[in-house]
Amino acid sequence: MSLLKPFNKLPELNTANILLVENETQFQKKLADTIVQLENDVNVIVRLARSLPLPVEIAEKRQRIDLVVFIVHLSSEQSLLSTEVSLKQLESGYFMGKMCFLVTGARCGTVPSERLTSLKKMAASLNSPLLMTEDGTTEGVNTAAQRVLNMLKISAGLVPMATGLYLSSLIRYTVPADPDWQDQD
Amino acid sequence: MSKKSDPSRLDMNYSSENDSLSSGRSDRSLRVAEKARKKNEAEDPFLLALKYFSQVEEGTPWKGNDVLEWHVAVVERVALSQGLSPEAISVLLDFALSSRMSSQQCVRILKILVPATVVPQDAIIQGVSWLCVGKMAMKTQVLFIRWVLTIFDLIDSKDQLRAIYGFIFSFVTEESLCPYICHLLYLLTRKESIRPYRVRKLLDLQVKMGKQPFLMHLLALYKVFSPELVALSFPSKMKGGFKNHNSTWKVALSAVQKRNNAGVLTDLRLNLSMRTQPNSKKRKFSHLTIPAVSSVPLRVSSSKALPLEQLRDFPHLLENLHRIELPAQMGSMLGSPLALHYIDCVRDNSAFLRLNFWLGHSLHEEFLFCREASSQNMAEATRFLNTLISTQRLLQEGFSSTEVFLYRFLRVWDGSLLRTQILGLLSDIAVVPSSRIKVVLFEPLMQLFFTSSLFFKCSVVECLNSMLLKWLTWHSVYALEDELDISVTSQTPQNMTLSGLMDSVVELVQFVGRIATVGLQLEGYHTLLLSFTLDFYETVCGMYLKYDLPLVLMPPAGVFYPALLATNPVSVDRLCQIMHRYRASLVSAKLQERQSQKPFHISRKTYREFNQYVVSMVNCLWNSRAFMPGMGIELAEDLLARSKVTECCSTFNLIHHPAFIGYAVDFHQKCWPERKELDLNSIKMGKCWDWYTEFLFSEGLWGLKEFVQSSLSHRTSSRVSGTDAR
Amino acid sequence: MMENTIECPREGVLSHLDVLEMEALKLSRRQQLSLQQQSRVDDLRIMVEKLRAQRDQLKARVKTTMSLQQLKAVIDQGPEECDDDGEEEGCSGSMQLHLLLLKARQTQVKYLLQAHHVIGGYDVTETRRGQGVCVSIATAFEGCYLETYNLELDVTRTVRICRHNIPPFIPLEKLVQENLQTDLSNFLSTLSQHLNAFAGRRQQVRLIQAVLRGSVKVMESNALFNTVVVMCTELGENHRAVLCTLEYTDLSRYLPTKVTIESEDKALPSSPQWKENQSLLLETPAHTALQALKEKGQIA
Amino acid sequence: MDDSAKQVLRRIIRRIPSNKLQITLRKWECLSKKQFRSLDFTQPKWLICENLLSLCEENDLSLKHVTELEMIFHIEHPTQGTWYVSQLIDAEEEALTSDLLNFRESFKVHLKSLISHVSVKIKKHEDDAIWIRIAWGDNFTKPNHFKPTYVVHHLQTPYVFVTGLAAKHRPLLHQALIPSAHYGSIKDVHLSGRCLTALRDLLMRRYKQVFPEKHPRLLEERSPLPSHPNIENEHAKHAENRLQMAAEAFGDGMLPKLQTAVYKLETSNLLESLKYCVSSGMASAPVTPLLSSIPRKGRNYFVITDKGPGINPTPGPNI
Repeated sequence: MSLLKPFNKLPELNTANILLVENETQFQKKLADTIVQLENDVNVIVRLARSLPLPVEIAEKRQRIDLVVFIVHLSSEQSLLSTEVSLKQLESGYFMGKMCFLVTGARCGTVPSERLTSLKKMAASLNSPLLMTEDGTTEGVNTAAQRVLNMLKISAGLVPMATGLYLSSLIRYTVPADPDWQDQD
Repeated sequence: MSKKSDPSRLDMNYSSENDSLSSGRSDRSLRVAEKARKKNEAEDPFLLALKYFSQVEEGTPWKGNDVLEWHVAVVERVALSQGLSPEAISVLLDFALSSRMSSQQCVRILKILVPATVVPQDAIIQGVSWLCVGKMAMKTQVLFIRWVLTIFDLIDSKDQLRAIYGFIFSFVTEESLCPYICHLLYLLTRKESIRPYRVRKLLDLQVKMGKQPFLMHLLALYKVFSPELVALSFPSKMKGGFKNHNSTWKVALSAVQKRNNAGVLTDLRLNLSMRTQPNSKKRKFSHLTIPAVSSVPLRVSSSKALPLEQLRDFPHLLENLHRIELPAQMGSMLGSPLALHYIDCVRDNSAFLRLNFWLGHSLHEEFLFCREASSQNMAEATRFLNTLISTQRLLQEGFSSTEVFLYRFLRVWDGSLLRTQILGLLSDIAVVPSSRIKVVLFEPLMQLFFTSSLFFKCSVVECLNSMLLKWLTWHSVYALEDELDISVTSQTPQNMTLSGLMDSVVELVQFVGRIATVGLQLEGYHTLLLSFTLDFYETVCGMYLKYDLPLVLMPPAGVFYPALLATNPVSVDRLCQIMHRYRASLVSAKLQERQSQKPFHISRKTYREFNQYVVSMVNCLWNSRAFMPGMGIELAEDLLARSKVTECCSTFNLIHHPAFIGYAVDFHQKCWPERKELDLNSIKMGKCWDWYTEFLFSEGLWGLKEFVQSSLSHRTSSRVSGTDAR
Repeated sequence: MMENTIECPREGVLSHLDVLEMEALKLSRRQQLSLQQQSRVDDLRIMVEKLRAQRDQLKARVKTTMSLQQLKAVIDQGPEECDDDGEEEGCSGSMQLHLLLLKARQTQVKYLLQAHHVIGGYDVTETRRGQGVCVSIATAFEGCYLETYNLELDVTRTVRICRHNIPPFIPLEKLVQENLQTDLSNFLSTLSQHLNAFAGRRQQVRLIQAVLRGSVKVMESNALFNTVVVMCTELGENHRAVLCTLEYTDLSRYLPTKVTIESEDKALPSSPQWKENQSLLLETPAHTALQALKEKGQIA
Repeated sequence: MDDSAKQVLRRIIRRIPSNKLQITLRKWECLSKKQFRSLDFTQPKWLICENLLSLCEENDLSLKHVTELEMIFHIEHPTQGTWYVSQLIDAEEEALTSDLLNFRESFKVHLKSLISHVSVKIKKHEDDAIWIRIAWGDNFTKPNHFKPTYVVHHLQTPYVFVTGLAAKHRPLLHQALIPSAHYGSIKDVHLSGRCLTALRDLLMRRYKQVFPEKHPRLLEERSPLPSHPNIENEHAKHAENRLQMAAEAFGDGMLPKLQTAVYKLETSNLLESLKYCVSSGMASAPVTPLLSSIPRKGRNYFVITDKGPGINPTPGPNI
C-alpha cells in the first residue's frame, strides 16, 4: 500500500517508462505492443497494471515511471470505478504533467453520458489531459500509441525545451464554459 | 421443458399425424407424385413458391407443413441472393400481411422481403389497407412500417401514398406505431397535407407523450410549411431524430446490393443522381449513402409543379425556377449539383430545414452513435463526407448541422478517424464568433494538436489556413459596409459585423501563432511544419491588400526566427517574401491613413514589430551582426565566446548562413576555379558581393530578391527601410 | 460543374499528409523489426554464456559431493587413526570431520529424498494454509511412468478427502472405510497399490495391442481391466484359436489370479505344454508371457 | 413393414439433421450400396423420407431395424434432450467383475418380469458404455416407440445416465438395474444436462483436474510470453495465482459442458439473512447486484446468461 512516486528514483539514460493502467487487459496489450513498435531511438519500457497500487515485491527493481496512463472504457462502469480507486495511489507529483486519461467509446451515443461527464469532471479537477481513442481499429490504436508516446517522451524529459508540466498546461482538459456545447445526448 | 429444449419435437407429433393420413395412400402413387414434383422443380421452384403463396388459402396448418417450409426456403434463398422482383414483393407482402397463416410466418416473410430493384407503390397501399383491417399483431404492424421506412426510397412512386396521407396519419395514436408513423409522415408531408386538426392531434400527443423527438421533428416540418398553424418554438439544435436501426434488413439489402449494384436505379428514371451515386440504392441501409433525387411524379390533375429530377440542365432549371417540386428525400439534394444550385438561388427555408435535418440526423446516427469503425463502414463514411465537402464547396458555405456535428465530434475525436474529411469539413465552417471560438474550436484542437504526430500538426495548420482563406474570401465577397451576412444557409442566420469578423480573424491568427510556436519547438523546428506555418502567414500577410480586411498581424518571434535561421534556403526565401508583402501592406495602409478617407488605425506596435524583424533580418543576412543587442535574439558575449565559434556574428550572413553556404561555395568555385583553398570571406569584397546576391537571385530565390529590392534598395541600411515605413 | 464539385484541390494536401504519415509508420516498423532481431541475437548469446557457467558449476558440485562420499568412506575407518595424532589438532580435526560428516549426511538425505520422489513415492503439498494437504500418487509399470493421481485431504478435524481425480471404479470408499482415519500412510500405500495395479493391468493390455498386434487379439476388457480376454492361434499341426481369460480378483495386483484356457479341441487346455503356459501367464505380465510364447513358436 | 414402423422411421428421419442424415444411414447398413446411392440427399427431407420408406419396403425391414437406426443416431449425438444421472450404491463384490453378457441377460429378464409389454435394446459403445433403449408399454398397450427411454451405464462404475424416462417407469427401471448391476440400491445425484459426455467426464473425472504441486510449472509455460522484452506486466504473478486458483477450482483445458445450476437459498427470511451477511462482513461489499436486485426488482427468479447478469424472459412486477 505505497504511493507511486515520480521522483524517488533517478532516470536512466535514454529510457522512458510508461505505465498503462486498465482493469481489463485486452486494449492495454494491443497498445503496449504498438508503443514499443513505434519507438526506435528511445528505449521505451511499458508496464501493464490492472490497477494501483503496484505489487511491492518488485518495487525496488522497478524503474521510475515517467507517465501513468489510465485507460477508461466508458462502456463499463467498473472501469471508471477502478480508475477512481487507482488514482488515489498516485503521488501528487504525477498530476503535474505525468499522467493522463485514455478514453474509449466516447463517440458511442449508447453509453450513459453521465460517465463521460463525471470522467471529464475528474480530469478537469486534476488538470490532466483526456485523450479520446478508437480502440476498435488498428489505426485507432496506432494513433493512441503515437500520442501517448509523444507525451511520454516529453514527460521523461527527452524533448529539449519541453516538460510534462508545460505540455499538460497546454492540453489539460477544461470543462467548457459554454454549456451549450457540452455533449447533450 | 421439452418444448424449450427442442422445438422440433412439437411439430413432429403434429406432422406425424399429417403423415399418418397421407400414409394411407400407396407409396407407388407417392413416388409418382414426387417424380412429377421433381419435374416442376426442374422448371422453376421460385415461381412455384410464389404460386403457392398467392394461392395458399386461409388457415392452412403451418406446423410441420413441409411444403410451406420448402417454399419459404426457396424464397429465402432467392431473396438473400439476388433480391426479389416487384411482383414477388407484392405477392409475398400480401401473403404476409393478410396473415393467412400464423403471425410467425408473417414476420418470417417480412424479414426476407429484400427488393432487388423497386417496390411497387400498390403493394404498399395494399399493405396499409391490411393495416386498416387491423387483424395484424401489433409487432407485425411495427415491423411492416419499419420495413416501409427502410425501403422508402425504392418505392417507385409516392403520389397515391400521399393521397392516403390521412389514413396513415390516423395511426399516430397507436402508442408503439407512433415513432415510425411520424417518420413516414415526415417523408410524405407536403404543404397541402397539413391541416389544423392534424396539428392539433400532434400537439395533443405531445402533451400526452412529452417532447418526443419524432413528434418535434414532424411538428417542426409542419411549422416550416405553415407557421401560422404551429405556434411552438423549437430549439435551434434538436437532438435525436427518428431512430430506425434495423440492421437485419440493412445488412441483407447491402449484401444484395453489393452483388448486383449495377445501375438498379435506371427504372427510377433518374438522370441527375446517377452520376454521383452509381449505386445510391445503398443509401438507406447505411444512412451514409446519398438518396437519389426522386420526388413525386405528378398526376396530371395536380399543379404544374416540376419534379426536381426531371430537370435536364442548368438553363432548364432557370426557366422553371418558380415551379420546382422538392424531392421527398432531402438527402438526395447532396448528390445533385442542379438541385443545389436551385437551393442556392431560392432561399427556401423549408428546403434547408429538411436538408439540415437529414444531414444532422445521418451525421449523428453514423458518427456519434456507436458505430464501430470497420474498414467497410469507413469507406462509406469517407465517400459520404467527401460528397458533403464537395457540396459545401459548391454552395461555398457550410451547413449549420455540419457545424453542430463538428463541434461535438471534435470533443470525442481521436485525431485519426477520417482525419482528411473531418479537417476538410472543419476548414469550411462559417466564421465562428470570437466569443465562442475558443471553446468550440481552439480547446479541442489544442488537445489533439500537441499530442499528435508531426503530420497531424501540419494538417491542422493547413486546415486553419484554408479556413482563414475562406473567411477572407467571404469577407471580400459579401463585403457590405458594416453588415455582412455570412451563414446564409444556417437555420438561425447570424449576422456578423465587420468588427465581429475581424475579432474572429484576429483570434484565429493568434491561435495559429501560438500553436505553431510551441509545435515547432516540440517537433525540433521540422521543415515540413515550418513550411506549412509559412503557408499560413503567406495568407495572413495578404489580408489587407488581397482581401482588403483592414488588418495586419505579424508572426510571433517563435515562428519568425526559426524561419530566419532555418537550414534550408526555401524557408528563408519564403520568409523574405512574406516580410516583403507585410511591408507592402503597411506602406499602403500608411497611405490610406494619410489620405484618411478610410480612416483605420494599425497600432504602432505592429510597425515596431515589423521594423524589429526587418532589422534583425538585415543584420543577420547582410550586416553580419547576428545576436547583437537590439535584435530579437540577443546572446551574452561570454556565452558566444564559450561557443568557441570564431566570428560568430557573421555565421548567419548570406555567405555563412547554413541555408546559403552551399550557394556560397558554389559561387566561390565559379568565381575562382583555380583557387585551391576555400576563402568564403573573399566574397564579401567589393563587387563580388553584388555578384553574389545576383547569383542568389538567379538561383531562384525570388523572395530574397523582392525583399532586397523593397527593403534595402540603393544599399541603404535597414533603419531606412524601417523609417520609410513610418 | 459536376467535376469541380467532386474534386476539390486543397483536399489533396491533407490526404497527402495522411499518406506521408502511413509511409513514416511503415518505415519505423521496418527499422524496429531489424533492431529487434539484433537484440534477440544478443540475448541468445548472453543466454549461452549463462548456461555454460551453470554447467561448470554443476560439474564442480558433482566433484565435491563425490569427494565428500570418499571422505565419508575414509572417516568410517577414521577414528583410530585420529587418536594417534596430537590432542589439539586431533580435536580440531574431529571438529572438521564432524562438519564434513554432517555435510555428507545432509547431501545423502537430499539424495534419499530425491530418490524417494523418483521411485514414485508420493509428493505431499500443503494447501489452504495448513488446512489441508494434497497427496499425489504417481503410478508406474516396468519402470515407465504412467498417470499421477491426486487426493486433496482436509486435515483440520478428522481426515477426509475433499477432492480427487481417482477413477470411480477404484474402490476408494472401501479403502477409506478401512483405514483413512486410523493409518494414513497405510491407506495411501494400499491406494497406491490399487492404482499401480490398475495402471499396470491397463498398460499390459495396451502393450499387447501395440507389440503383439496381428498375433494376439484383445477380445474383451473392462474399465477396471480386471477381466481380460485375449485370443491367439496356437501353432500346432492345426491352427486352433485359443482363448485365454485372465481374471484379477485381487485388485491390488497386476498379475492375474485365475487364467482359463479355452479352445475348440477340448484336449488342448489340459495339454502339459498349455498347463505350463497357463502358469507362465499366472506369474508373468501378460504381454511378456505371450511374447515368450510367440518366441517359443507356440502361438502365431 | 407396418404403419407404426413407418411412422417411427419418419419421426426419426425428421429428428436427424439433414447434414447428419447421410452418415447415419451409412452406419445403419440396412441399405444396399445401390439403394444408398439412389438416395439424393440434396432433396428436402420429407422427400428423402418417402424414398427411404419405399426402399425399406423393398428390403422389408422391420421395426427393430428402425429402432436400431434411432439408436445409432442417439449414440452418435447424445445431446438429445436432458440427461439425468443417478448413482448405484452399496456395490457387491460381483459389481467389479460383471460383464456385458450377463448384465444384458439379467437386465432383460428382470425388466420383462416387471412389465409385460416392453421392448429393450442393448448395445455396447466403443468406450465400453452400455446403451439401453427401452420402449415402454403397459399391460394392455404395445410398447410406444415414439417416447423411448435411453439409459447409459458404464460397468464397474456406479453411474447411470437416463433420458426420456417417465416418472411412472422410474421404479421399474431401477428395480431392473440394481440387481443386474449387482448393487444394493440407487439414488439421484442431482446432476442433469444436455451433454451426456460432459456429465460422464464430470463424474468419472475424465477432465483435467489441477492440484497444487510441489513443483509448479513455471510462469512462461502457462501465460504467453510477453510479445516484446520491453513490456512488463506488473500483475503477472497475481494473474498467475488467479489462474492457478481458477484451475484448481474448475479444472484445466476443455471443461465439461453444463448448462444450468440451481441454488436454493432457503431460510425463514432470506433478505434478512443476506442483509446480515453483508452487514457482518461475511459477504464482500459492495453487494453484488445478483443479491441486491432481489428487493430492487422485486422478484426472486433470475437467469444469468452469457451476456452477464440478465433478466429472465418473464418480466417481474414493476417497482
